[in-house]
Amino acid sequence: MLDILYSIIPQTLFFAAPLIFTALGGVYSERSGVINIGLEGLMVIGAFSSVTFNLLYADALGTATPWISILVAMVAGILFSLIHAVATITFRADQTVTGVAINMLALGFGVFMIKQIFGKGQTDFISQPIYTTDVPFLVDIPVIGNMFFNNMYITSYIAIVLSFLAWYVLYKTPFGLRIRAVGEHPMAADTNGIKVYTTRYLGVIISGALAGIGGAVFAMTISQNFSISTIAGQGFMAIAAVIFGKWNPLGAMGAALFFGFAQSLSVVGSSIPLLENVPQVYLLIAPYVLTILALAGFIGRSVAPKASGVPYVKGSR
Amino acid sequence: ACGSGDSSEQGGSDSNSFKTAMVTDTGGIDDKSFNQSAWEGLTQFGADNDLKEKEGYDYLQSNSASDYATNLNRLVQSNTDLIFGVGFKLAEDITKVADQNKETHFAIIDSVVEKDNVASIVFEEQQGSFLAGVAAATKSESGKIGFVGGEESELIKKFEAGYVAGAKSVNKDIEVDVQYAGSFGAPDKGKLIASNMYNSGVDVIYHSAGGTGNGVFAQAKDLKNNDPEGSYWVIGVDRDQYDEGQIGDNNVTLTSMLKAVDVAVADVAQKSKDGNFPGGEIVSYGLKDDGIGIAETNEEAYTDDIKTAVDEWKQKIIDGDVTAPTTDDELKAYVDSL
Amino acid sequence: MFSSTKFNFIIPIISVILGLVAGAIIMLIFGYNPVLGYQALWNGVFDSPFFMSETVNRITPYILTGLAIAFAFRTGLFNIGAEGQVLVGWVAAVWVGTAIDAPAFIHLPLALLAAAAAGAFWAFIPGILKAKLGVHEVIVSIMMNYIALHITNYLIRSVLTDNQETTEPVKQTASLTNDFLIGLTGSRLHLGFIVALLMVLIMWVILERTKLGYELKAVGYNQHASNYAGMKVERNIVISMLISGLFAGLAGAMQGLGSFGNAFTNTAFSNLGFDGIAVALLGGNNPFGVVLSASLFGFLKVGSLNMSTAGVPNEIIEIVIALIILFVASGFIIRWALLQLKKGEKK
Amino acid sequence: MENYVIEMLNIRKEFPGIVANDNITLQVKKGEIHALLGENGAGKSTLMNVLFGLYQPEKGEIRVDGKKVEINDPNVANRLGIGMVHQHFMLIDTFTVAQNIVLGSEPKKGLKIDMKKAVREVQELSDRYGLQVDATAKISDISVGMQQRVEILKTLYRGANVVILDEPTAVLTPQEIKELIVILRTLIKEGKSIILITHKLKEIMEVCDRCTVIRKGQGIGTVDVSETNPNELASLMVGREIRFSTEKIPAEPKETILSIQGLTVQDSRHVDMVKELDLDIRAGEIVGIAGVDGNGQTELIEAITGLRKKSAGKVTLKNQDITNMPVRAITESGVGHIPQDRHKLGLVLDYSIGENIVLQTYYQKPYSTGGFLSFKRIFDKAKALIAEYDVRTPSHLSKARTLSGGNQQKAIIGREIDRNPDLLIAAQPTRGLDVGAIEFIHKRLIEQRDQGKAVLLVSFELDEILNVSDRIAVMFDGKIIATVNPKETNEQELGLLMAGSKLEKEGAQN
Ligand SMILES: Nc1ncnc2c1ncn2[C@@H]1O[C@H](COP(=O)(O)OP(=O)(O)OP(=O)(O)O)[C@@H](O)[C@H]1O
Ligand SMILES: Nc1ncnc2c1ncn2[C@@H]1O[C@H](COP(=O)(O)OP(=O)(O)OP(=O)(O)O)[C@@H](O)[C@H]1O
Ligand SMILES: [Mg+2]
Ligand SMILES: [Mg+2]
Repeated sequence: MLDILYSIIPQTLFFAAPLIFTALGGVYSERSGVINIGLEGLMVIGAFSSVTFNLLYADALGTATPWISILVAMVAGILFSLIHAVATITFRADQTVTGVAINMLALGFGVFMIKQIFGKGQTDFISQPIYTTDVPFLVDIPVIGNMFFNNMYITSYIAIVLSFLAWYVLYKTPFGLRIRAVGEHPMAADTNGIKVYTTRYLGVIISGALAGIGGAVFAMTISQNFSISTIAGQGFMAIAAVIFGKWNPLGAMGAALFFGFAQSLSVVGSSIPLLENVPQVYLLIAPYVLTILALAGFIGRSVAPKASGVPYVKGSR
Repeated sequence: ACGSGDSSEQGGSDSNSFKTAMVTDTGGIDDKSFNQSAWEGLTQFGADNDLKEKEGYDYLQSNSASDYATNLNRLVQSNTDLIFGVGFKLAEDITKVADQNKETHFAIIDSVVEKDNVASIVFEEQQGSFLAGVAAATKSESGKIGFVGGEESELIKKFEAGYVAGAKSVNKDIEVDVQYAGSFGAPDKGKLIASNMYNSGVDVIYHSAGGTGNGVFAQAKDLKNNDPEGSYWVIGVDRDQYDEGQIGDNNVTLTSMLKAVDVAVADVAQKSKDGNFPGGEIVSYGLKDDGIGIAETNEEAYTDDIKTAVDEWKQKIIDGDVTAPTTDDELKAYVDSL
Repeated sequence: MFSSTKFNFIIPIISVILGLVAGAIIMLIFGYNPVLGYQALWNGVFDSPFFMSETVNRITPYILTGLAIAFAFRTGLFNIGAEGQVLVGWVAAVWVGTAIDAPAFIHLPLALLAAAAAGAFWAFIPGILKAKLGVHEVIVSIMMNYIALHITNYLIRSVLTDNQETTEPVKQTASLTNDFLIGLTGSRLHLGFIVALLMVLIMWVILERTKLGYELKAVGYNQHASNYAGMKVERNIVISMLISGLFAGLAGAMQGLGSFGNAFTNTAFSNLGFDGIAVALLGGNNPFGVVLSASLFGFLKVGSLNMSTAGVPNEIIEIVIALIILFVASGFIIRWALLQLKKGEKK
Repeated sequence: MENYVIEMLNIRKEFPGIVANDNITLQVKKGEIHALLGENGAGKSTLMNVLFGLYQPEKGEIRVDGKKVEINDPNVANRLGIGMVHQHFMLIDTFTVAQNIVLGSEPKKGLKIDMKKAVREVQELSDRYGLQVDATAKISDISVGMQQRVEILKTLYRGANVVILDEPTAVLTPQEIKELIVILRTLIKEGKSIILITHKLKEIMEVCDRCTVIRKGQGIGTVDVSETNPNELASLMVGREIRFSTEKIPAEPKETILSIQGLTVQDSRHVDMVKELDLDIRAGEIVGIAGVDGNGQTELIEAITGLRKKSAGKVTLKNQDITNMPVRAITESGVGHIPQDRHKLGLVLDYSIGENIVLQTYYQKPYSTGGFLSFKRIFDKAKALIAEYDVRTPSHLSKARTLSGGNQQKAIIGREIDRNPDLLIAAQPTRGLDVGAIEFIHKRLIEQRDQGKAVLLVSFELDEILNVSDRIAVMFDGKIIATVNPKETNEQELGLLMAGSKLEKEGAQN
């Protein structure tokens, strides 16, 4: 039993990390009142830019490469998210439409650029991925050490720490209060002297940064290359995590961990003797069915920020 | 209408105007897999015959399943003499298009289409997989090896059955953990499965899972990075995946099951150009004709005892002493006979 | 001043032009010849009746997924699950198309009905969960997409075939293909487009002319007022999803009984459903708008296949499509710019 | 030269297709309460939004303390000491009082909001002006009156010198209005100036010093309140004579239409809001329910109309048991309902006004046959009602959202009355409307009574209750604690009853 936990927990964490980053971004964007269906595309950009950078500069930068690649992806995510921001906030474009366009644009752009840079439709493996490590000292704690500190990606810890940080910022700082205000009732925020547009821009930019990181983390730890199918649905799973987590950073983290756990369980499950003869298809759909059951059973109604999806036009009502 | 007009102009032209082309599946000609390999074959064929790209040999890329028929037809209409469909996914469309264009020659890779103007190119993957199993079982210290498949299908079953048979041939008691990811494009799932297998003591994993296999490599390399002395091996598929296994000075790719799509494509193209198009035939490539092979690139890992064992079984297969199984039933019969 | 209906036409047209211009600029930057590229794009469709028919075949499912999503949007729901509904509709149609013997006038409608029912059922689950428990339909639909992918693959491999990737072709009695059309165009042009256009009319009639449409839209706009007016809010949410799923299921039937005539396992999503979101929104969630935007989509997708003959990577078209959508969505700014221009003229 | 804090000179503000403010001038003296009066849609809110920096005027000049200023942002207004309490509250439901108030100028401790300090400051400010606000309460949990004080606190927290209140009393109960007036006086004492928008002439007479009247976007002039009377104000504003107390012949109640016995209803938090209530309404009478907001009036109406489940009791309409009928069946059995919240319940704002006219009947003949709608018949009906009820709208195809509240209300009333119900329930039917519109609506209600209908009127306006009702039931804590004859009572007595004190003369029903 413990053995199963020893393998499930680290797996859950590495699987969930990219989703956590991205979902946190989604929380910030939607909390500021901008729906971001484009998370998938922003992850694509993150994966594309980090892999490209890693391949081009690994020789020069050595083991620092993956970390700098993640930063590059963050910047790329920000730049790309600005398209979403300008269109939805300044040009009052429909947020869902723009998000869908971002997804198509990112994939087209990423693959196009890979062909320009490397002359082929998918890249080689990066030579400087992120590796797991044991956490010194903590790994020696009995039981717990093996579960939580053995062979772990630092990015998983960062994701979790960041979730708490994101929660703190959203609920304890002036900036967070303003983000939430703008997403609930932009006109009220406006009359309080808050710059609604700026705040929303920041919300979207944060989502770009974090989704970029999410895509990069996926690429640096899991796929280790980039192709048209590297990011295939993770962004949508992140959106699901945002809603599942009721637009709360910690909730989103919990939801992402739940997805990771369910996936890992379905893999472990197939080697548990009891489940050996269960048709494969049941295990494949198990994570998704579990999610629906969890939603129906315990989570129920989740209410989006009131003004999310609605462009703010100064002076209208 | 344009197409047919052209054809009457060019009709009856000399054999030098031979034109061949391929339609990729959704992978594209740089998928590091059989599309790429097929394109390399065509390019080789072009070089051998002094043909120019676009004029003598060409390809069309498909982005989705809906594109196959469109692309096949476009090539028909531009008077291509021999059209390759790369991958079993094109089988249905080739069947239909070949039916409507009896004058044009087609070749389908990895599937069988029974039409007089279609050559079916298949590979004896079970043979190569058998040898992969032999190598894995010889390499394994734990007595546990793994197989990761993309989606369960007849084709992938050939890999699995051959692999298990090969492994059991060497070590009758070896445990083979077989898992399917349900997708050829889910590296995260591949990594989960690999992580789980290595955790449970598996030390060699053979993958036949496309992009999902990337996750298997990622996991093996990660473990290797933390434990350079440990045994975490991957056996690649289709082409030599040595590069994918490189990590610092180590390499986790034990070997790869090679499928020489390029050889087959060049061969069929040449035959066709020379007027020996194997229409209506199933052209099978196996160990015998180097259509299937096993990589020996990782000299450090691929030790002599493995090489000896593999060569021994290879000979048995070529000689027909052993027949590698292709299905669960054949596998069962084979294992029982051991 | 432009009237607002004029804007509804002008903005998409300007957007398409802007998108193509942007695509040309990108081609120039990367050293491709945009004239040749777009020529190839055009020829890719209009070279021969064959490819024009191919394009129609391609447009057909886009219309239906576009309708599916537009219908949901119009009734206040976001059906991001069209993708899964297409898959189950596809397999259901092929199942009926292969497993049953019946005369065509029964077989074909039955197969279509099966697809519609399967799609509707797949949408029913997020619908009922939303109606009864308030669970957000987007998240359930996303999950249902994955479940559909795995289950249809399983059905094809283990139920419809004996471990094969592809099913038998559907029987001629259930096929949408038609010898006359094939003879006419030499292509696989099938009767699906008639089904799709019929659905366009049906959607328009439901939404604009029926009691049901009045209720569904009212519930989408304001559940409290609908309740006040004695409408059954929960039931209407479910009905909206059912109708939306029905359209998406039929899109699957177009593939299964028409373009492909069979079903096969899928490694990844077909993207018909996701593209349907763009089609719906580009078409202003209006059934007739959906026909136009689906046509644009089909045209660009088929034409782009030919662009590699001009040496241009066809990802460029993905970029162009995305940009067009962005421009249409940002219609406000185009409208504003046009008004400025008008004002300038007057002065 | 006079000492003005605020001067808005020759302001012009256009919206697409309409001039909302046309050359309006408003001058506010230091320390005065200045009323701004005008019909619905006259342009009052627009003018104030210009002053608060939400709209930019096309023409005109604004001076604060004699200095010309440019206010292009609420921030600028705040800095100039101008605060505004909007007609529709600008509060975030999910935030606490203190969070709402400090939002935008939060006290900080390190990176964190110093919530303790915020709460303390808000509490102090509240105490100083006697506002009695709980700084830690969540907005969604406090009453409308309390929310309004939060809005006032918000302006004070930002150091406002001039406070604009846009129709603050429309949403308040009489008690709350009294308290508000006390607060306004305190503010003046503290040296603030106030601009007050209201449709209630009585309030203007009571608290204001001067009054500026605008009509259809144009300034009509400014008068000293001490030198005018309600009648003059009303005719200035509307441009014609207005009659205040509605004339009506005595009621002739006939058979019982609605009978409620032992009704108990819970709210969404499962608290009993209506407790074993009994009430009968007869044909040809208007029963007014007086009571302070939150004493179960909303739940009572929702229960009668089927919008809310009843936990006990029986409701009969014309001797037919409608207790457990669904909404539609109740509607069809003869109940008309003018809901309290016209935006939430009464209208589908994104439907055209024409479509809204058939919200209750769209499924019936002749509008619907075999499931298909006849828009010709629907729009014919709509056009007829629009004309009959004087709904001012560019066309029956205009979205309901674009109509002013008064016109929205007229459309709803037309719709409900036109169905010819035996029982007409009118909840707060004149909230936020100008005197002209109020007069119109009162007439219609009485007309219904005269035609032999039973009318149930719920209102927080004692004036309205006293004027329109034939019988007044006072509701307190979920029960009818007294039934009085409007001719034999007065605001004083009603006020006491509404506060829960029992009537001296027993015999009033419980
Ligand atoms: N955002 C807007 N867009 C377009 N027109 C507007 C807008 N706001 C107000 N108007 C127009 O300006 C006119 C004045 O509106 P305003 O809200 O100032 O009236 P008001 O006097 O406050 O009415 P009420 O007593 O109902 O509050 C209205 O007739 C309306 O048509
Ligand atoms: N989005 C809009 N577009 C055009 N006109 C508008 C819009 N919103 C409001 N108006 C106009 O503003 C005027 C006043 O609106 P407002 O909402 O203040 O009405 P009201 O009578 O105060 O109603 P209530 O207080 O019940 O909401 C109306 O005449 C309406 O025509
Ligand atoms: Mg107003
Ligand atoms: Mg008003």
